[in-house]
Amino acid sequence: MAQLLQHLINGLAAGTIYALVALGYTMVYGVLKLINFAHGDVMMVGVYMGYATAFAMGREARGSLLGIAAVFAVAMLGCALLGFLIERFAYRPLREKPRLTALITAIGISFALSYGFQLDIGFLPGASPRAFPEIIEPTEWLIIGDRDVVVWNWQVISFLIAVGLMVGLQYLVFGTRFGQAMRAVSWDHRVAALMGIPTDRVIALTFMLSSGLAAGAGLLYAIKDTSVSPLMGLYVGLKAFVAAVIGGIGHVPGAVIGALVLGLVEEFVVGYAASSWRDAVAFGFLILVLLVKPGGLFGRVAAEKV
Amino acid sequence: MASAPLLRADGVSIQFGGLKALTDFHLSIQQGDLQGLIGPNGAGKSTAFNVLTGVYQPTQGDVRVCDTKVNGRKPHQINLLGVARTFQNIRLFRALTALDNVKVACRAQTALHQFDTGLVAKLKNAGHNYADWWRALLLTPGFQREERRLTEQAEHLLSVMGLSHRRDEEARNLPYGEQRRLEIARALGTQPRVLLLDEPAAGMNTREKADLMVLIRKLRDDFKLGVLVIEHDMKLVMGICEQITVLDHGETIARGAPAQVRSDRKVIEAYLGDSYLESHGGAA
Amino acid sequence: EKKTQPTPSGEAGTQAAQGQPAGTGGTPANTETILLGQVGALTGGQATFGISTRNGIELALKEANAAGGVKGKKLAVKVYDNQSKPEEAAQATTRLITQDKVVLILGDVASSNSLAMAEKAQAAGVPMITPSSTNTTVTQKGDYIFRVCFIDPFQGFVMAKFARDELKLGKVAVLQDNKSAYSIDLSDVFTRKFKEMGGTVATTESYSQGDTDYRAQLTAIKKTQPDGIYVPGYYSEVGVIARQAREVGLKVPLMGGDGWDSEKLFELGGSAINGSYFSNHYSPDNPDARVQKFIADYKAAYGGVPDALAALGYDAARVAIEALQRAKDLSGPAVRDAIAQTKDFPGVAGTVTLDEKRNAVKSAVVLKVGDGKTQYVTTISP
Amino acid sequence: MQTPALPLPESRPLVPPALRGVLPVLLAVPALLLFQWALSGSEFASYLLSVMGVNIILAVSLNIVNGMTGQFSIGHAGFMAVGAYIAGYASLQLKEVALSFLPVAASDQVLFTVALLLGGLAAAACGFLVGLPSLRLRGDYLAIVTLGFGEIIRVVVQNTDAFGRALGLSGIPQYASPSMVFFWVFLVVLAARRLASSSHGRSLWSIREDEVAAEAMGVDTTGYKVRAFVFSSFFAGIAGGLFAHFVPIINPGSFTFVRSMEIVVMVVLGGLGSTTGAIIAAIFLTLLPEGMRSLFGALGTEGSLAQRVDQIRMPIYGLLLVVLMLSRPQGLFGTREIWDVLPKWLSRKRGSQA
Amino acid sequence: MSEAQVKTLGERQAFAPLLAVDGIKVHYGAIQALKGVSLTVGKGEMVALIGANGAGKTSTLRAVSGMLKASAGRIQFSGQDTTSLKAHQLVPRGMAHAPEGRGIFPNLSVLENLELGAYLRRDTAEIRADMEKNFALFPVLKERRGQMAGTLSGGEQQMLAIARALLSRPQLLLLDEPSLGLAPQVTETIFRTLRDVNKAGVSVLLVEQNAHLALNSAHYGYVLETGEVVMAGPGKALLESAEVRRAYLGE
Ligand SMILES: Nc1ncnc2c1ncn2[C@@H]1O[C@H](COP(=O)(O)OP(=O)(O)OP(=O)(O)O)[C@@H](O)[C@H]1O
Ligand SMILES: Nc1ncnc2c1ncn2[C@@H]1O[C@H](COP(=O)(O)OP(=O)(O)OP(=O)(O)O)[C@@H](O)[C@H]1O
Ligand SMILES: [Mg+2]
Ligand SMILES: [Mg+2]
Repeated sequence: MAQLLQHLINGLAAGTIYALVALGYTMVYGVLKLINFAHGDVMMVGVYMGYATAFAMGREARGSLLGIAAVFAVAMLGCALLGFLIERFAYRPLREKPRLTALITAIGISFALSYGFQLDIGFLPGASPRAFPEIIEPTEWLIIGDRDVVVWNWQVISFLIAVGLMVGLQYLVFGTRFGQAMRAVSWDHRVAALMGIPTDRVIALTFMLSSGLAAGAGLLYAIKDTSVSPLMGLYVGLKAFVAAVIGGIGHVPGAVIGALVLGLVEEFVVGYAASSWRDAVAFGFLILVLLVKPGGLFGRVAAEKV
Repeated sequence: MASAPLLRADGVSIQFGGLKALTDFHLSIQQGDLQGLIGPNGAGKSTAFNVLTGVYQPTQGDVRVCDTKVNGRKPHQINLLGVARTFQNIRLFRALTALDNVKVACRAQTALHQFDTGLVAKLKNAGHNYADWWRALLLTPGFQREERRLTEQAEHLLSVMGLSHRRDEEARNLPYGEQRRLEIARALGTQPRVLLLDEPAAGMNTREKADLMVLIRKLRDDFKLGVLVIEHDMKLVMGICEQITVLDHGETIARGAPAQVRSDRKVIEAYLGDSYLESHGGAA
Repeated sequence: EKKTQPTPSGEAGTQAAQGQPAGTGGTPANTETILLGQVGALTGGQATFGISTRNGIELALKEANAAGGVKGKKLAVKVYDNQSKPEEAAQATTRLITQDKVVLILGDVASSNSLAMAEKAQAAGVPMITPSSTNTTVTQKGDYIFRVCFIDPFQGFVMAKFARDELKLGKVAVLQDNKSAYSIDLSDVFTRKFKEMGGTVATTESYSQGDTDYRAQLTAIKKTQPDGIYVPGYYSEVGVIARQAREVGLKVPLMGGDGWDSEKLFELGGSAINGSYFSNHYSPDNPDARVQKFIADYKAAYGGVPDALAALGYDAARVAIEALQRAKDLSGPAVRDAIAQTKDFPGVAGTVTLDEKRNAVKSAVVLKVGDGKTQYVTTISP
Repeated sequence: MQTPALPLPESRPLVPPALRGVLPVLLAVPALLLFQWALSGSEFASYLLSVMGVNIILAVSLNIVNGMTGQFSIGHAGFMAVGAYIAGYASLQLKEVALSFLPVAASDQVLFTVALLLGGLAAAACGFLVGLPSLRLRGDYLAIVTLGFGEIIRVVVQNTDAFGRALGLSGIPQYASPSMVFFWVFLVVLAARRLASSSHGRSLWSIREDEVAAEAMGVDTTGYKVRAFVFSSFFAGIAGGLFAHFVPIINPGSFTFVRSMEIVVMVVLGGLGSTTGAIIAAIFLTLLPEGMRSLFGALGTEGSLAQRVDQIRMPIYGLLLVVLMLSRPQGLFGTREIWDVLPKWLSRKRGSQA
Repeated sequence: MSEAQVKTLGERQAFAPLLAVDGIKVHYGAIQALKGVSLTVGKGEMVALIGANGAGKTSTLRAVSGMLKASAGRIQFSGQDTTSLKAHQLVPRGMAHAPEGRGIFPNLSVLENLELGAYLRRDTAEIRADMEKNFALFPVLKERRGQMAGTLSGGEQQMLAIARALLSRPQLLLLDEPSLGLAPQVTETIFRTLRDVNKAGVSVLLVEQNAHLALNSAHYGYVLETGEVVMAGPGKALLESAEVRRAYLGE
């Protein structure tokens, strides 16, 4: 029983991180219909930015609210800028071109970032993983029995942040003018411009938001799993992408719920079945979901009137 | 030759959510018919086409092609039975040449006319389909002959529609009116017995419309078709159709010869408007 | 007739690259330098190991060149990346052999890649030494393939023995890296030996290289209440595993193999890794002057204590250099014969004597992790 | 405006119809033998050419699904893996077998071909399975299914002892000579071209252009999509089988999702739907990393930068993809083939020179 | 390439200038769609643009509204040079464009589509009033408020597009074939509405196939042929000209 509970908590914690990354995927997909394959790598860069900040600050960064805020701020703003640049130079010129071309530049950016960060030249970090500084001192938030079930402070924090962000984003998309503009751009950016919507700015902002979010997610992830590596974006990115699809890509709460479900499925496969089959089960589950609901759990396949 | 009608709808209804797009719709088309389907915007005309061609499944009622019930059939199967259509918003294969657009349609006729749902039949059909690919890959003499025949057939259709000079032009680069005509050529490529035209004159100017009227009649005669036209241009509809069905809110509110329909009170109220009567009332 | 390419048999005909003006192709191998080749993972999941190895080799070459080189010539090494993929390894090896015309090749860490290289090297009759591929099959590829480290079965055995005899553990759990043949091998051998010695293995869980969340596996392991956990993976994952093991409340010792050896282990594992044991090729504690000098030089050049992969890279390169010096010329067979005769070579990671299967017969050390460094515990001989 | 060429009256064809089907093959075989002879003795070129050949097969076959049919598959490496492992495993099992009525070399090649076909058929069967969901799934969702399939294959291989788990399969007899690889390259290109110019190809194009309209014109869209998947994965399987027979060891790491993406890149870079484009992109992207190696080789072997050049290749490769895509967004030839495009280029060049 | 000779019929009614298009050229890749089109629209004027398929009517509207970049020529709108402005910069200056193909957002509801029409406006109360006015004009839209716009019938979509354009309270309304696919009654409604809107002071630049209807309503008209203006004149005058009758009215 205790075990079950612990698995549940672990699964939710893992799912939370997927959720935060998946939100970024979903937002960008929402406006551009672009699977931003570089998203995971942008997240990775964000984590390194946070890492560098934490190091530059030394002991200051540990545990103090100011330190944490500084680390997050630098990483998220830095990533927002990175996202802006990527969008400006790698995606925007291809806006009127076939959709797949932007996918290729996304792959190119992904390669450049993930391989670039493996270099050990100059300020680049090198291939080997690094321990992420404990900017949030891990403490037990809840202990049941003889440490049969442990809930950590950062698990609670991440979960709350994820839920908060989800609610916030949902509000942003459906409750604000910017969200209205986003949705209009997502259907047809040419016509959106005719409504007076500055489409380029909306798209750039969406990218910045999504990239900043990725950095935040990445930091929580690094705090949770205590390490950073240049390839981290690839793995998390792929899983988060799957999560977004399970939920119905483009759908904000769907991304979160899809991610939590994925986290739980993986956790239970490992905990109660064969850990070596985890990825196969995760993808099998994905395929199953899509066969039953072709648009993901919450997504709708756009109706086409003939 | 009082055989079964080529295409028949029997009490067909369809709903989208709460919206009754089509209610108890009846229709019957024989060879040589030239019928019109009119009604206000949103009356369910295109929906009727979609039900007849299998794009939508009726919630009630049957659709029959030459007495074969085709409910639950996919559009391509219904097409193979001899029902072809055009679309309200032109849906050509935009990056293909005019000739290829028509050839795609011609091709479909050489596939097997297999509709049995039994496993054996399905396997046989699948086997045939894969074998057909082999013929293409091996470029068998029979296949080459067939391709030549397709080309000739398609070229013939292009010339019938006056599009020969556009043979190798990509469909998206054709002017609008020619795109409309290409769509008809393509539909003819499937060697239909019934042709459904959804607003063929939309976006054409008055002169082009006049040409189109002549053309539709000619097609009906030359290809021995039954034709059903949706059109908002009353001059066209009243000018060529022998029988007209009027839909409003999914219901059939009138049916009959043009003169009859034109003076029908309900039709005037729902569709034509009084001013139509004023301006066109006198003109036949 | 003479071909410019080495003949596949490698037996006859292949005179040394020395003196033989190489065909028309304009070969980079001039008479001033002797060119060695290295293929390793410099990018991708295993990059960090390839880079350590590269550093070790580079250091050995620098030393040798400072000491006057070999046969009056300078040594140089060409390093190619295999992106941790065997087909890339094979391609790079072929390039080294046929384009760069290297006299000898130093192999990769990951056994799959070394196997791919071995196949090509053997076929071309170019000797190859793998510094750290511990999979048994690598040297079975032929008589041109050598290694300067012990093999997986031995390492698995060492830890099983240590766990039974010294730590007196009865029930252990195993957590292996399913993407790594090395990890699976060690895990298999350990499990077998440990059972033979009367212990029980409660459960075997697995993860994939690159994962960072192992809580599910560890929670499952915790259920079985083991006395210890064998984690034959790479330090890049083990450090994090240790932390999470403590987090889920597993306090028993962790054990592992040479893949653990890196300074980064302490950084990644923090205090959680303290009290764990792993088998290794060498101990930095070793007071031997040669070892200490190597460590000092390495620190000076690259910063940080060299890990086992760097040490083995260094040893492999030195074994190669020493063999080149002894070889009567630089032809493939001559160099091979010279390498095969390596005996009691004093490497930093133990004394190297190559047996008739071209494997190094070496003893292993067991190290204990504590407070940012390792302590020598014991040596176990085959 | 070019005046559209009128169809020439059917004069007596140069080649009798019965011969047209096989003629290219008859011509190709001696050419390949010549090629083989020319290559003998240059190991590296042979290896590189084999890799290139496999990439061409992969790109051209993926182009059938992604380019011609307009579906979006990103799990091609999965099919390749199926072919590689099945063919490799079969060859390992057949290693000791010799067909006594044939000379040894011929017997080996026959058995090799059998193994290859087994691999191709197994991959085709998987293609059938993956193609089925295309009944319900569109666009990106279908893409995810193919991606998931590729990953599942990898996990299955990684957990199967007979396939060598993480270490992979080694010791597979190295039967695949460059000429053999290029024989298959030739076959896949021929097949793709003939498909493209046949009515089946047109049906595939029509699905890509407008599925609803294609269906209304009597094209069995689901059937065609499934067949495109089967066809394409068969050749991916063959590519995998060939790969397994010249790469000394195959392991799961060679068939990851990144590999699939690399193939997609070739197809898009070549121009979706363009077979010649896919070929040229495959050649270019295979040679690019080696070219950089040669370029950087000029730096010599001294100094720490020279030591690191091989690491710099991959980030540069990534950036180059971006630059290439930005400079030719339609891909190399758009949806056309080289012979449609080249004459125009040339004439424009000549025009600008004049 | 010389500017074509424009045949001008009759006197133009005087309006204060609002839009002046001067010799614009537009290319789609290698295809030149406009070869130097010049036209003007006055404040409160309704101008019709007719021409055969592919003549360049749509391209003209797109260039004016900033959807396309003209490769040459100048566009002036309410006294400002707007040649290089983007579409979204023209909306706040009082231009609204109901594009060819309607350009509704298929997966947004009818109401959301309409709200987007008023995207730049902040006067909530006024918007609501305008919305009601539109609903009175097109009662179907009110009925279908919550429906996904993509599932509306063709005619309903056209009404939505016009209503949406009106909601930005434009000075100049660009309409591309508003009668396309509409029932005769609705076409009349729309043209009546257009005349009302125009009377209320909104200038209209109208592209139509239905030359009869368009020229009847418009103060002034231009005839476009293969990317060039070939004829211009007051609507009624054009309608009476033999060339127009022959080419566009099929008489
Ligand atoms: N897929 C669908 N989902 C929901 N509603 C639909 C769908 N297709 C059609 N409708 C509704 O059904 C009604 C009939 O539409 P239909 O397209 O048949 O009209 P129509 O008679 O062709 O009109 P028009 O002349 O304007 O083209 C419309 O109100 C439309 O909104
Ligand atoms: N996106 C495009 N790409 C290439 N050519 C185009 C494009 N849009 C229009 N054209 C071409 O530009 C020319 C003018 O087209 P435009 O759409 O402006 O004509 P139009 O007068 O609006 O015709 P219609 O009555 O058919 O709407 C035509 O030759 C057309 O083929
Ligand atoms: Mg309709
Ligand atoms: Mg137009």
